[in-house]
Amino acid sequence: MADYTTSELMVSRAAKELKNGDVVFVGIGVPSLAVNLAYRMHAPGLCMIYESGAVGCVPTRLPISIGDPCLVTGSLAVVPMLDVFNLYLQRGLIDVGFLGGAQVDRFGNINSTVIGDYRKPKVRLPGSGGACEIAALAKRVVITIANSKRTLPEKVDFITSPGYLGGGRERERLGLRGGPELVITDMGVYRFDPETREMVLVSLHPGITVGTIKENIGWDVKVAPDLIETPPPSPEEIRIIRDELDPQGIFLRSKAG
Amino acid sequence: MADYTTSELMVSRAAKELKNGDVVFVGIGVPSLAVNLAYRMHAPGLCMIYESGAVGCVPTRLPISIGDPCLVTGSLAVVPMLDVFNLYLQRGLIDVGFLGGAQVDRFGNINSTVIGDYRKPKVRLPGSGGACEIAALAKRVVITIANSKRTLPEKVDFITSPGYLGGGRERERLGLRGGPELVITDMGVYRFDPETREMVLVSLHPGITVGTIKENIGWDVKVAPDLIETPPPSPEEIRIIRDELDPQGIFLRSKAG
Amino acid sequence: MSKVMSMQEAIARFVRDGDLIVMEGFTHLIPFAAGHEIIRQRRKDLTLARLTPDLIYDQLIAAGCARRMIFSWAGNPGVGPLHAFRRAVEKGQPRPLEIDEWTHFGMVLRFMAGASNLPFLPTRNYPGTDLTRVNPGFKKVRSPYTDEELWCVPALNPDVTMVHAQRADAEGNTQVWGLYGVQKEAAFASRRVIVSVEEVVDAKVIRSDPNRTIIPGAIVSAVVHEPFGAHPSFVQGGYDRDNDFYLRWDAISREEAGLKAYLDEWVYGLPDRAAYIKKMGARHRELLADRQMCEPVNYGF
Amino acid sequence: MSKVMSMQEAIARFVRDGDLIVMEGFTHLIPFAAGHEIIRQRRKDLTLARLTPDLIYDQLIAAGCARRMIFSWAGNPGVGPLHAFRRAVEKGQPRPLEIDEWTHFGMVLRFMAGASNLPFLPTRNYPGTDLTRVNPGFKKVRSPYTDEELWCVPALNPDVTMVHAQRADAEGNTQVWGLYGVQKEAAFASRRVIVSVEEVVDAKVIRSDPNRTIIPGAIVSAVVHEPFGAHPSFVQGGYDRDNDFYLRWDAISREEAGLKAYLDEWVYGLPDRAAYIKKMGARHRELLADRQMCEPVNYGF
Repeated sequence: MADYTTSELMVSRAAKELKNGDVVFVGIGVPSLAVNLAYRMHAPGLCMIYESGAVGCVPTRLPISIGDPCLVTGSLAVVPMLDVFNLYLQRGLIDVGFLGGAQVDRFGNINSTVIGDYRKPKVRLPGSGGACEIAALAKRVVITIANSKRTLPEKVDFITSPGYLGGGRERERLGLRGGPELVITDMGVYRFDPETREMVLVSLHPGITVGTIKENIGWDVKVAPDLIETPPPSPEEIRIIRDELDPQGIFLRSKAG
Repeated sequence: MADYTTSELMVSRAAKELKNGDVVFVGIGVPSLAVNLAYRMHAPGLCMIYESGAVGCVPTRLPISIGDPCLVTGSLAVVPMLDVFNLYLQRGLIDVGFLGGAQVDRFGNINSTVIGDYRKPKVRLPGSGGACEIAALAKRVVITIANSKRTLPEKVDFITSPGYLGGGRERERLGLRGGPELVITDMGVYRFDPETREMVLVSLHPGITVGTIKENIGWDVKVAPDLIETPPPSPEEIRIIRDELDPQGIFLRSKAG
Repeated sequence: MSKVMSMQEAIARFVRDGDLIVMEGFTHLIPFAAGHEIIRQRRKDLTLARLTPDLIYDQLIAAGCARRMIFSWAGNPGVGPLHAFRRAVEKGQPRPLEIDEWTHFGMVLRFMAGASNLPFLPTRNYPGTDLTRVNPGFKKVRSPYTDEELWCVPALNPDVTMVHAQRADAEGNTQVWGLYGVQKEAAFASRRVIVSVEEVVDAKVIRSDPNRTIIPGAIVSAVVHEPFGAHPSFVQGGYDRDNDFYLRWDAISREEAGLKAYLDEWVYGLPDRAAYIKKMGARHRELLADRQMCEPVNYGF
Repeated sequence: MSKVMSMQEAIARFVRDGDLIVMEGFTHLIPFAAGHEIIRQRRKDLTLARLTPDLIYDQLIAAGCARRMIFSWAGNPGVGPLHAFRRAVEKGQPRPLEIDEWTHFGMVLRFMAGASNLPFLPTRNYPGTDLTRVNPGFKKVRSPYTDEELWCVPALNPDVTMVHAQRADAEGNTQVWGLYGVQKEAAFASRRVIVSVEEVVDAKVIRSDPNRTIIPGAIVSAVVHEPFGAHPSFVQGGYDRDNDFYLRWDAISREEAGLKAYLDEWVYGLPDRAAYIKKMGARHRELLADRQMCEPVNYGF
């Protein structure tokens, strides 16, 4: 097996989704590492915004929470949360938002609220936070989640953050722009069919088969005709992740592939 | 004639209307002088706010405009205008607002928009600025204006800033709190009848008669049974106005009585 | 007029049983000292509002102070679930907790509507989410201009808001730098405001930089001098976030007994924050911030 | 990526005939240099939006650049009327001027709605005023919570907003202290933003005090280094308001001929702001501000 972990592969793949000049709403963990990797590799003009209000961050250590003081020191701006949501997100300035959750379904809807019934939950999850508005108002959304029947059911128990809802044009009909663009899991990468808005497998991580995917997803997922193998992280990417971004292995080393 | 001008009398009278602890929305000219006089005489806990966003000002020279830089230097806070209107005024934090205008009518409505028809004005005036919202949202409003048939008509040509509208309970019915409390002119002082909401003469400046008032107002104004003479400014008040507040006589010396 | 008093006095005077209280601070400046004093004074039937309940509300819930919670994200940031919150919601322990659930944007708008004395504010958010289905507080309004329907959230007007800040003068003119969160909006929305600060400064310090003032003394009820009052959260330029404590909270709070032991030792068992700092020992000094001063600006004319 | 360019280039590239433009700054930081360049480049059919048209729009109106004005207070502050504005409204000289009239609060909310991508914002203001009778842009909405009716104002989304500030970096991250006005809201509401500054600074100056940034580079089209670019208005910490000029404007502008002579001498007759400062001579130095520095704060962790 190559000298990189699955998490590093996910970080590398997510980084490639970011363009130079993108304004990116960053979360902690894989998203933060992906954005910082893209910034160092091919997107020096990328602008990081955290929902805590820090804009244009240059963290000198790995931020542990979205409100880490290292995001403030040396940043280009710190703004009230009212401005983050009104003037940046709702105004349409956010090109890419990263989201995760407990469940993502066939149409990219995300659940981070409850497993089971809302009033009598089997598991009470943290809730939306800023996820619902990122899903509704960012231009593009990139989702990262584990690949399993539990985490990728055909229909989520609760739509915290809207994807394409029931599919087709339903999202547009409700007046929402954008939508999920990419789902990156520990087994592969999915995009959304431009007509049906259904998740389609477009890339398999090295060593994973379509059969494995089908055993670990809650519906009979479609496979793109031009299915490829996910390109592995380059040595330079691995070096940056390990030496610069997460030298203590807080987010990534524990999940060695 | 006593050694004070009519303007100084007006400033002194307006200052007496302010209580210690009042949060006051200040304008330029007589209002600014009155507030600063009250601050030095009996209301050290008074808080001055200018619509430009300066809060708790300690001007070291006479401010020429409501956005004079001397209002910022050494102030307690400088806030965006959005906050001035939403968080201070609309929230109900402003105890007293000062207003003037080209016309004030029997029910305390103020016109600072046009003389004549709005579409074909005889005279185009500056317009509301912040006056409409101060009239609508401050707890108490103090009006200063010249006493003449032209400036005090029975009905204003245009209601820029609502007083008691048609009188009685009309203002409350529209959901507005507060309202004009006092009108200070160069001839006397008026309050509003608690039932009819009509302007009533309550105080005559020294040397002015009820007859003079009636010749210089646009309707048959009612006179309070306990009509008094406006108390003249004290020597200390005159000293503060002349030596500290307006040493160059920019606002007051030209109108010597 | 000085409003400086002890935390004990501020909570005794301004926080009542049954109040709707807010203790804001988005990861930054969370007023833990105020939270501990509320627990010590055994307030009950409180409604707790806050975007991220965080450890501070997990502790209040565990101590039995809360009846209801208004929130948008209930987790231990970067660590996992809030165990006391989950026990209350899933099992009704130590008592049932009603929940009133929004999103961050929704909470911010609710505070802003309250701070602006408006009944509601509109947003383009919320089409498609199930939150509007389970929470009848979300309502729609039709734009009188574009014939679109927009979701609205209602004003939130707390009885008391507590915030922690870097500095204030004795009248409560309060300055913050670093992350702003929603403290300003929550404070203006509130009937009473308690400010705790790292430093009570002379008014001339505040007046040297008036653009930094986020809360005016005019709306402040009490000023409490409470160094280290935000620990285990952080103060920009003061001390770092105690990430170890956030991690340890997972084990401390996993069972009711452990959490109770923590409260006995660190809250009920101590008279005030000064005793808490003393008990922390050397850890306190490890968290102190490095110096990285801003370029000063000229306010002259 | 540097966006630094001359005012001549910024106006040529980003301001077009027929645009809805905003030049904000409430008494403070009024972008006069940008206004003069628009006059020099003879833009026409502009809609001018601004709370207080002030001398800057009086000059644009006199120069025949404007077709329409959106405003809330049209006077020469502390002096008297704006004569060119009145001639245009009362007599149609040099051409008729449509007016779209609000109040300060209304204008601020219109910018905020535009900046938030909302069709409108509600307010408790406006019951009883005749403004809602003459301006059909005011509309009502019923609160879905309290059954009250509230007046609303519609979003305002300019084509270009021009602001002047103390400093920005080359990408347009812009910092202001002293009076904020509505520059932030107007800039976010706008399709394009031109920032002129007293000083273009290294990004590390901006980064030393991120809470002072009011406009992020992400929304800025052009950065113009334009010292004294706000004269005759003022820059906190830079130079005082030229009150003599505001007083003199009354005489200059009272008749069309005098105003034309002013424009010929001080606008058309000069290539740029550098020439304007040179022509001002010693007056320029008399206005420079004293030093009154703020206490710096610590951003370390």
